[in-house]
Amino acid sequence: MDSTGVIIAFYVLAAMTIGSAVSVVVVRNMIHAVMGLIGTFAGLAGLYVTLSADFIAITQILIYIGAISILFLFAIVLTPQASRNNQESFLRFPALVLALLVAGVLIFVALDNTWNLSHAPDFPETASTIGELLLKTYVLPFEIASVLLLVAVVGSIVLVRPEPVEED
Amino acid sequence: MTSFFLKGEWYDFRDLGNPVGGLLHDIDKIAPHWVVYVVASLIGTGGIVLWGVLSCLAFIWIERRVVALMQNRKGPNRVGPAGLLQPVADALKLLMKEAITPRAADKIVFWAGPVLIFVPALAVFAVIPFGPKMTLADLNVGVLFLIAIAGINTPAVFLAGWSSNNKYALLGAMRTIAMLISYEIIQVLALLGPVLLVGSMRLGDLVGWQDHYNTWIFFIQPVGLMAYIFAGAVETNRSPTDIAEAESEIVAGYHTEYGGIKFGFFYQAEYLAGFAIAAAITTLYMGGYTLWGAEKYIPSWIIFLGKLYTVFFIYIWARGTLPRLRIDQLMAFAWKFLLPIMLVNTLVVGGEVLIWRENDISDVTALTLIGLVNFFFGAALVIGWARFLGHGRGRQVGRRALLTQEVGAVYFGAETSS
Amino acid sequence: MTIKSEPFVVNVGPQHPSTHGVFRLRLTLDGEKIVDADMVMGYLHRSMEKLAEERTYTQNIPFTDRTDYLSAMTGNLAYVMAVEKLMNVEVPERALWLRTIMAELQRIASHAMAVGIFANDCGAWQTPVMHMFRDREKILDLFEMACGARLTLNYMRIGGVSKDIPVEWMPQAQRLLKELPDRFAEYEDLLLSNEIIIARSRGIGTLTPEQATAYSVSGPMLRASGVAWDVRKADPYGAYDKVDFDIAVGRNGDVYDRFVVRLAEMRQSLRILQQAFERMPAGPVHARLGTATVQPWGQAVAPLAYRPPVGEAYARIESPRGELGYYIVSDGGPAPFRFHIRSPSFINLTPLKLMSVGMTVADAIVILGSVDIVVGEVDR
Amino acid sequence: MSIHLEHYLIVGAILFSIGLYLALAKRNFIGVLMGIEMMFNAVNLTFIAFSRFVKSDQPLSAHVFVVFVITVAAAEAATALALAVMVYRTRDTINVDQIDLLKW
Repeated sequence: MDSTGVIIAFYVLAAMTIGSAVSVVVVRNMIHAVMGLIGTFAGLAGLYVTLSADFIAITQILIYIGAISILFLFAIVLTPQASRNNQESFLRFPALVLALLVAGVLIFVALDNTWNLSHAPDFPETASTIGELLLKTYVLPFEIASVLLLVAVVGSIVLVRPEPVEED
Repeated sequence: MTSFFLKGEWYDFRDLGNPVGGLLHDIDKIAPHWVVYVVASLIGTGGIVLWGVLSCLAFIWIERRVVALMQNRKGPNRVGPAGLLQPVADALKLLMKEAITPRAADKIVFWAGPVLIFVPALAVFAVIPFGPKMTLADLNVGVLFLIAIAGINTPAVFLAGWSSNNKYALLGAMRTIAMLISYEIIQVLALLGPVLLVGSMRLGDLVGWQDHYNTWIFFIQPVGLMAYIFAGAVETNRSPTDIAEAESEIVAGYHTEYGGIKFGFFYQAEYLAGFAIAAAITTLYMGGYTLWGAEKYIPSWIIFLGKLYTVFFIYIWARGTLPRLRIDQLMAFAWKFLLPIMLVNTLVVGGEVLIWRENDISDVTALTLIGLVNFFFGAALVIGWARFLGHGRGRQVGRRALLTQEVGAVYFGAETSS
Repeated sequence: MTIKSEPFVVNVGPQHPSTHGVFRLRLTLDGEKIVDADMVMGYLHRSMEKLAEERTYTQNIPFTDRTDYLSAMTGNLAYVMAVEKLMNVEVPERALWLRTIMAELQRIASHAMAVGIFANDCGAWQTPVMHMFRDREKILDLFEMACGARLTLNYMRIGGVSKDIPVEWMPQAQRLLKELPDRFAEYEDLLLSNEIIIARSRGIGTLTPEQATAYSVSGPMLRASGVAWDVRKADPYGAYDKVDFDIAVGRNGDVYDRFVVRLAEMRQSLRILQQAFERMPAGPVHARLGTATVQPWGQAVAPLAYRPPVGEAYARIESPRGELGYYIVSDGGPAPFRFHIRSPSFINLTPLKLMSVGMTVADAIVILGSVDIVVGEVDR
Repeated sequence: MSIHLEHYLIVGAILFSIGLYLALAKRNFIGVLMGIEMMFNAVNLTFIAFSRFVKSDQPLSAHVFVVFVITVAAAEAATALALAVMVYRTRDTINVDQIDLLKW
């Protein structure tokens, strides 16, 4: 993690991630907020690449940018005008204080702790190991996750489906 | 490859990676190491951009001429010899036109649309192996990268359509998203077949596998290839699935409001996406830059581009031939027809690979058997499932009009046998 | 519980690739489904009916070219037939046959256009329409030989036709007649059993015979709904009572049937042409009316002002789009007192809402294409 | 100068607190959901950073965990946004401080 390229990439990507995240907070238009969210996701994908987590990075792009942001866009368009602004509620100041506190605590913990660091090189390739882990060690959570996805699919369809027209 | 007489010297232009490698080697002697990285990425990106732009210009001309021939017309023939400079003239016209932004449009998003759509179209080529040494970034998750990058299109299209504040654009954007999301699943499943066979997601490995066994996955995965070609047509908005920009229905879909160079971006991104699909088909299904040993004599990138353009030509051909489907028919085709077939296909390929690996079968026998089984099973599956859904032979035959001499008679609902 | 959303209104037209002119269709959508369709006409209104009351009977003939500009021959024919009825003119035999030939050629040209544009509306990007244009161009060449114009023909005259066909006309027409059956077979092969066209057009925009007659629909649309009604058979004019042909009828009244009926009618027109070419007699092509003189080179120079007796007349013909009628009232002066066109495009368009509600946007375009309107005739 | 675990942890912490602020302070239900997604992402980043830097016999377990988190996040987003659309249909608003039927 010492090469100049990685350092530059980290700072650019971190700035992009945090900047986009801040823009999600401040912009007034929900669609712009989603654009900020997409920027955050993309920056995180880049950060994953610097951490040599290529599979996760690609999955991040595929799931978050390709699918979840679309869900957000759809939800915004399906709930017209009435609530398309991105205002804060009266909880703005307590939330700000709490968020700052949490950030402070987390950063303090991160800096103060001595981590049990390893000096292993970058992972040469992650996809096959992840696959093996998923289907050997973590096969039960894997199956549960697939059931969860099925439930989510069925649930969302049931929720949003228009009521069947009653026959007279 | 390098075992032939030139042995990969810098003047060996059968692989453009050789001269670039020689250049980088020389730079490495005189400059710090990071300069090599920068130069290498600049050469790679610049080469891809240059190739993309030139190919687009060429194929704008080829598409117009070829479709004109299919339609008893001459096509562009005024600018330059045989109209060859017509794309250049078009590009100049687009550049010089005023880039209008509608007053009711969301300015920022409206400007972001063309850029967002152009980036993934170009980024796909980073993982495509144009030759043995001609890959910008041979990721070990290359296949996934193809799909993920194509997925960025979806929000870009939506933002472009929504920000135009135009009803046709919004309809087009909604249609595009419904299509893209449905067919992304088909794409993933279609690409899973080759990945299962080869056991790697690195595109270089896929090409190497096909070279090693002297076969194309084309012959082993016919169903997957068909599904992928169709899904590719959907993704690049080409006939018969150009629903998103159906010009007879919703004018130009999500880029109705875009003019000038912004429209040019969409236009070029569409071509690049088409090339990307063709490149993916070439690499995954048609042996990439190899041609059963001929790559020793012919430059590998010429083989690759030849295959790519041949595949792309299929899309042009379809555009000149086929009418357009309706959006619900296209959706039904994805979810009711292609999805079950592709799921079964994946299962079958997985089983075959398992049997091949577990048992002591010679490669030739195994691949021949797998190919035959997949071909016949796939054909049976497609026909059987179509019958099951009620689209078998005989259901969709053309009817002719009844002929009668009797004035005033009513033949509504008459027998269809004639 | 319904989705609370403002109605999504899409204007198809007045400037739109698929409205075939300046015609506006306001579609109220729920997603892609049409819940309401509203036709807004009049963008091409040129007040022809009123203008015609200021012109003499002869000067009105060019107006009739410009109502249905894709089928000018039939427009001319219906008008001059109305005036002839008013004036009680006996038209020479050869002129009747010539009128029949020209009307049938025009029908092939117009139907070729309709079928091609319909395939274009289905999304076949220009290819069928370009192939159809090939045949249409040859027919227009024939028209050019006969009367010097290709689109606004102005060929019919009160009492006959403007001039006889030149000697080279007949061989060229015979050649075309030999070519066309193969072409039609090709179109039928390519289009009739094309899976996508079938999927796009079967069961779309269905009109039952009851609905069709209630809306006074005529022409291929009525025949597609299963009603064997054709003015050429029911009320023969020209030489149609002397030729043998069939009425093409559809079974389901959907978009596909309209398309099939048009293809079949093109073949029937060929039959009529074949018989007409064999049986057309020689003779004058223009009746001797009042001061009308026939020049030595065969052109009839009509007097500038006929003054038909006081009365009214209605003449109807089967134009490619349906029953085209001209209603003319004369007060004995040089110009009509009242001039009215029963234009099939306009009347066939009226059930558009009935056909398209409940369908999708893509279907609405296909349905509109299957009606085969000419906006010049809708708005007049 | 080099990049260490702490750098990533700080980015994760900032991202997490921005997400927390969004989830707590936004009036719009969809904005709240965006905050939740952002917190998921911050956690993911932290996991991946630990898996890269911290000693462990199977560092890629973190990646597997992240895959599960992404799965759950996708399921959660789909269901929650369906709920948002549903709430909008019944209540004509998706402002979280107006959806207060259960408040006494």
